[in-house]
Amino acid sequence: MNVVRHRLFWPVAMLVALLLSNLFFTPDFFSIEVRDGHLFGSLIDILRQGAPLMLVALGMTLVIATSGIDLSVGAVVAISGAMACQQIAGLDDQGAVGGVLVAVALALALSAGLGAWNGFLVSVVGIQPIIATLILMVAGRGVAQVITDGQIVNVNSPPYKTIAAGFLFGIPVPVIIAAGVVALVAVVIRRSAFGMLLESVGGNAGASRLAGIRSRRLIIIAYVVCAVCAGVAGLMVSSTVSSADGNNNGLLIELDAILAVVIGGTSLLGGRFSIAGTVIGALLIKTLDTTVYTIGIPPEVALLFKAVVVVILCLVQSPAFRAKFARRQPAEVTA
Amino acid sequence: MIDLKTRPPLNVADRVRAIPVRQKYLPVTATAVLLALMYGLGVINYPGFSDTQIVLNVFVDNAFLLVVAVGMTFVILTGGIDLSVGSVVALTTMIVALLLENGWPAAVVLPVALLMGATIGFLMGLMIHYFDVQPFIATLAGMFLARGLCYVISTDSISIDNPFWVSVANAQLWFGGFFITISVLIALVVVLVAAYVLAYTTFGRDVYAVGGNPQSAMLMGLRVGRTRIAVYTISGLCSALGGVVLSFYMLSGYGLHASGMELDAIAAVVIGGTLLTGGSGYLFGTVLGVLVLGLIQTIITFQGDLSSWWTKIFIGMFLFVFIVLQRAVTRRRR
Amino acid sequence: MSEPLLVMRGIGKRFPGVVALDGVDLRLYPGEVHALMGENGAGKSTLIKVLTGAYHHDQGEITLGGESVAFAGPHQAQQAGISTVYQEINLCPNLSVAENVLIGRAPTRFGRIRWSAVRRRAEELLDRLHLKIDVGSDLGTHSIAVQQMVAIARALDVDAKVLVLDEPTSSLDASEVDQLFGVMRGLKEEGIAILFVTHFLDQVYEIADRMTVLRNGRRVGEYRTADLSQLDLVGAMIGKELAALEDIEEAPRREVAALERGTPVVSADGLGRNGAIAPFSLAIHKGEVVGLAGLLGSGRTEVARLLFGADHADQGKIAVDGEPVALRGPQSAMRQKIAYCPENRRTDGLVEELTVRENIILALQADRGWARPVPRTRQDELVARYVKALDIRPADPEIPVRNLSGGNQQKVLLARWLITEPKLMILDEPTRGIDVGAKAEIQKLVVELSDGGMAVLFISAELEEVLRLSHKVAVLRDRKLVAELDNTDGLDTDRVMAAIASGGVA
Amino acid sequence: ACGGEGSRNSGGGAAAGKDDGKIVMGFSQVGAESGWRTANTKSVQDSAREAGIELKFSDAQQKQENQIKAIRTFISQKVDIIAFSPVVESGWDTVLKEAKDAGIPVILTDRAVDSPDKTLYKTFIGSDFVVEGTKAGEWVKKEFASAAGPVNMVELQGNTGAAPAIDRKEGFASVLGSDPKFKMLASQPGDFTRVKGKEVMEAFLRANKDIDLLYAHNDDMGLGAIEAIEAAGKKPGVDIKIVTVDAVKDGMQALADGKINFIVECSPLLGPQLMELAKKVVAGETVPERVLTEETTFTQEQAKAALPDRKY
Ligand SMILES: Nc1ncnc2c1ncn2[C@@H]1O[C@H](COP(=O)(O)OP(=O)(O)OP(=O)(O)O)[C@@H](O)[C@H]1O
Ligand SMILES: Nc1ncnc2c1ncn2[C@@H]1O[C@H](COP(=O)(O)OP(=O)(O)OP(=O)(O)O)[C@@H](O)[C@H]1O
Ligand SMILES: O[C@@H]1[C@H](O)[C@H](O)CO[C@H]1O
Ligand SMILES: [Mg+2]
Ligand SMILES: [Mg+2]
Repeated sequence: MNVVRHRLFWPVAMLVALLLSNLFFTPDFFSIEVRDGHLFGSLIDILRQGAPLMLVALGMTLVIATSGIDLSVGAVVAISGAMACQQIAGLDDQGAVGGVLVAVALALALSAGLGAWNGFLVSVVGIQPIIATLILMVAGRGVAQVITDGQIVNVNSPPYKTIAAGFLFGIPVPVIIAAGVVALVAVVIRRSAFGMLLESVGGNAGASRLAGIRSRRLIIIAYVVCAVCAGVAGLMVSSTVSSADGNNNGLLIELDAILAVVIGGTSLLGGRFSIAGTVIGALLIKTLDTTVYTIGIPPEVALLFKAVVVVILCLVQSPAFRAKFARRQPAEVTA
Repeated sequence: MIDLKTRPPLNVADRVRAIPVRQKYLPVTATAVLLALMYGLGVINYPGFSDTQIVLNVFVDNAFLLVVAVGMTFVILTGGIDLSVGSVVALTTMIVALLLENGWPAAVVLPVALLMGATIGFLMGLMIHYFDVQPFIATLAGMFLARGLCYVISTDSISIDNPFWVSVANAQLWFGGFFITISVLIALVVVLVAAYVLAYTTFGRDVYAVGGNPQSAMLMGLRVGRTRIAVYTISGLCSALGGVVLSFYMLSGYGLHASGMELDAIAAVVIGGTLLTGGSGYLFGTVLGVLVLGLIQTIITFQGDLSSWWTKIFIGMFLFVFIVLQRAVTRRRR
Repeated sequence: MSEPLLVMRGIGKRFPGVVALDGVDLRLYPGEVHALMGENGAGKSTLIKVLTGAYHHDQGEITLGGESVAFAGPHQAQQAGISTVYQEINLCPNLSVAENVLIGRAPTRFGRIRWSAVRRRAEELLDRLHLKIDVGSDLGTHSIAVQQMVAIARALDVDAKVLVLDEPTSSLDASEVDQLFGVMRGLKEEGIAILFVTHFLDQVYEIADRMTVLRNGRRVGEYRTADLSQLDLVGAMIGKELAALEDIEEAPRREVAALERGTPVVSADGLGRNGAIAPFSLAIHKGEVVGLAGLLGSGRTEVARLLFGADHADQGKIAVDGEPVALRGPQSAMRQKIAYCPENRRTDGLVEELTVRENIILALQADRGWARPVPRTRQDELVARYVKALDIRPADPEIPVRNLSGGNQQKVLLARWLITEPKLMILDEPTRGIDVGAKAEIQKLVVELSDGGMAVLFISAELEEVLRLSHKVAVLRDRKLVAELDNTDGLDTDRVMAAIASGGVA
Repeated sequence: ACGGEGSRNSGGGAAAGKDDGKIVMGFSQVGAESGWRTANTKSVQDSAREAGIELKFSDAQQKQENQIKAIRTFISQKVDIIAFSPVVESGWDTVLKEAKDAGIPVILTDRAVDSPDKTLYKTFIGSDFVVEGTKAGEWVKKEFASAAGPVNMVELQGNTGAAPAIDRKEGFASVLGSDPKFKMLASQPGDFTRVKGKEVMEAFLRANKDIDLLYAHNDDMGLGAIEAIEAAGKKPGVDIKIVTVDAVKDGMQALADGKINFIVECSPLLGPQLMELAKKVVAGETVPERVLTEETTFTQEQAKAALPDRKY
């Protein structure tokens, strides 16, 4: 009873249902094998492929908590990958860890700068977030292509490759990175007062100002964190195929990220947010994609399938819907 | 006791209050002025830009966007958002093309297409109102659904050769050496009707009230649910009509038509001075917003030597400069 | 008496974790003013929302004119002739005053709204309340008091059988209350039943015929006003005999002489803001309570906001402890140990979805910055202390503040600023919407705080209260500070009124 | 007649350098969605410069409506000739009629339009995507001729709805679809990108233990899939044979390295041919209605030979 009432019950239930439906088509879907000391298996694939989305959605959660939104994350994914790959491609020794680290640092610094730009437009200039970040969404892919001169930049760098394809303690590196960043952000946010102040600003900006909260700074930080998360995701995406494609990397990831955040129970109106929810939301979306491929849903109906799942999920999560259709015994209340 | 009636006039206060009234129109005015500046920029820089037909072409080429943006204005005024519009436009072109291809008469196809759009909008409205699904998500689902239906119909594009459609598409209304198309007329009529509805009807005012504060509107006894469902229905209808207009423009149905148009429509509405939080804005602003987007495109084509990526950066820069200037003009002191 | 017009029987309403109403009965007769009384959180507003269909009740039955009704929402209630002014002003700030009065029933011709008629009708209605404002201006540009009047005007327009007023007078001054009562008496004569909620006992005895008293979501009883003394009423509301009421009534006037006026804690010199308030000078000393008096819209809130840096002053200087300071915003005011409890708690004060604890801790935390969280144990300790001291109910710090009743929300706001231990506390209408008991507590608190050395700027629409608490009263009129009166023996409400009226000392 | 420099400021006419003898071409490109497209753009720009043609280039950001807008703007600018790459076959009649009425000739590149009125454009230069699919299919048929079968195949399609995706699928299926020996186990869109190609291939590999052949609608997806195959511990080009379309440099490299088995060329280098045709059309000469791009196919050996002079 109490489990069912939990905020995340329905997303989790949906996730489990999707995974189980895979099992039906691919009997060894749940099997995880160890090869050369590395974990392999469909579940591991989902985690690994879901890592970039999880990161982007994580950053998006913070921005949404401020009652903002960031449409530019896809462009930042592209820019960050372009920057890193272009940098590495110019190295004499692409295998040098030092050079790769510099490239990674540059890419992330650039991402942070872009996040600061978004935050500046939103909190200082006062532009509505959707439009403020639309600017970078449009221009950003251009920027990525300027960096790579419109080409797909290939790199041949084992250290860079590790970001997406490496293993540590048998676990894929991207999974470790994503888990690490999620844990770091979650701890910093809940251990410090950042989360609460963010929720306050998102919940009631005017009142927050009168309570002395420096909301500008907080909002800028949120956008910077969001962009850096997208930047890390950009490294992963470009590292998977050892090349940066300014035009296609991270395409439409903003929609999936927002969807993940909302599925996880964070309201787009701002205020209260749930990082755990976002993680589940991201996994759910990635599982949905995988399911389409593995159970062989024809591409023509794949979108329809996605729409149906989203609608069902929204409806079962809606208390109003459950009250109307899944009438259960009246809630017990204690005074 | 003090009699309030005998209070002397509030001189300072009067002045304070005099400003807000005009302030309501400030965003729209700012957009208009900046648009004029932008046009001037084009005329000075590019030969041939001053040709009146250039301005008319902006209307000709953006009639469908204008129609869609009108629907979006209703939704945004209530504080909502509709991401499904682009897909519904595409689905409409697809259905129109399919039905015409199967020999249905134009007089039947038209209402069927419009009804389809309105129905999708209506269903999303139901989800949003009755089941408290956030508009962004409900309409995102609508977006997937409509785009998905396109591909179910066909992944290929279907061309339209119905004589009525072709003649409407090719008709040019000439006056004094310049022309517009029937689509432009349709768009203008839609704009006028919608502006009237927003300003002069009970429903229109309910839209603003719901956008101002839905909770209050409910307690004031307004039919919030009906209003919200209606705006999404209207948006669906406008999208379908926009789709019909686009099918005149393209003479084809295709699942990839109008991709990303939702962002153009939202941008047009917001550039026109309407607040995404709802409750404030004018339809005239939306018209200006569409013109701004159209003019940016025209200027870039006139420039003619931008690479693909610089094109993107330029569009972004134009948007940026425009929005920041608009912001600077309308910014209120506090 | 005739048949009751409206009967609510056995009404039950639960919220998660709270039973807000438990088998409540209410009867309303045509042509009576019926007061609904109870402490903060007793369930008054909830009962009203159940009546109008804004909430769906779990149990009970409602009959109107003998017929059983169940409204799906306020719209249906309105159609059935129940017109309501809710406690928190529920209007649309983005629309004009005229529209707010008439939206939903604006006169039309062929579906076209007749705007001139709308304006005319709105002016007429506001005129009944003697409010003269530009009905074309946006509602949001007006003060709470004006908005309250607009909400009332809106309710008056309906061809109603039942008029429900949930604390309509909380932000009105004496003369406006009089206007309202005049109108209410007129309606009563026309046979309309009026349900009236207020925390001002005097007003109840002035206007109400009968009353229903609620306590903890249960009905204590139904009484004729004439049959129940004020003391018994308070007893019924609170559930025990309470001397608090007498305490306030007889609280001694503040001794001006007792105060040493050295360097002021905060002093304003020629401080002003164009279009908001004319330049004024005001000094507030350690341990001093300065009251601000004035009609609504006279600029009291503006004074408060300038002193807190919430608005930017475009002229004049502020000094704290004699040192000139620049208040660039609330943060810098907080650095100077100035606190501000705004009058509009819903929009300017609380973050509704945060918990009681988080709301209380908010200012303290903001001051420390996000990187230095207040340790949880310290939070719990502080919060527990103030929940107890201010008797915040329910006493669960982990529920969203949204779920608290209006009065308890106000206390949360007070607690937020008290824990920052300010040198100057600015209280803008802190007692609005607070029940007698709590009001007495807050007044006592103000006295204690100032005795402990805190300077207080106290704003209230109730002159009596201002006079009772203040060492000095500053009088505002038309956005100008027109007089500063020491609270000596000679000062009474009449003299303050006279100062307000004439713009100087009488 | 007079120098090209002065014409801009000479005022008067709306024409952008109309009478200075220099041909002005308006070119409407679809976008920059792939390396192929970028090479195509570059080829057009470079050859225009070499041919002394003034190019008005407009990028449509993947939207047909933007292409139409651009063409309409070219018409009002009174350019001498318009060229464009329509991604979609249908929907061009109205604007082409406007061009015709304005007396501006049009050349289609890369993809045809389905208009029944052939007078709306002068010529069409480009590849035939269906033929590309057919070529790929025929190679597969030959390659597995001696295999006992069944041959298990998977396919990475381009973006759902995109013309090259539809046609390449169709051409491939027209060769192999009727042969029961060849079994298409799975076919999903990889959106013409490496990342998506890899991701989808990973799913294919999990769901299907035994894959003999991968057909990717372009090199990029094939390159992504190679990564997936290698990560799964298999040898691309050996354990799983791969055939792709495009022959961009990276693809050719993989082909030469033995990771891809066969590539059907789809050349983006239309520029020189286009400029030549443009000059002829403006001069009033007659040109053939259909000009095919010079294209070939590559085996691994041919790739090794061709690789050194591959420019894109
Ligand atoms: N939306 C809600 N969710 C949960 N609890 C609520 C909600 N609204 C009110 N309550 C609770 O119901 C009880 C009654 O509240 P109500 O607002 O009716 O009190 P009230 O008598 O109007 O008090 P006040 O005089 O302070 O306005 C309180 O305990 C309050 O905390
Ligand atoms: N009776 C009135 N007639 C016209 N305008 C009024 C009246 N009362 C208030 N206003 C308007 O209300 C606005 C707000 O005033 P302000 O915030 O200074 O009020 P205040 O003195 O704090 O009063 P309170 O807090 O009691 O509402 C001003 O713009 C003023 O024009
Ligand atoms: O990769 C390319 C491009 O995507 C282009 O659209 C045409 O065909 C494909 O081969
Ligand atoms: Mg109440
Ligand atoms: Mg005030």
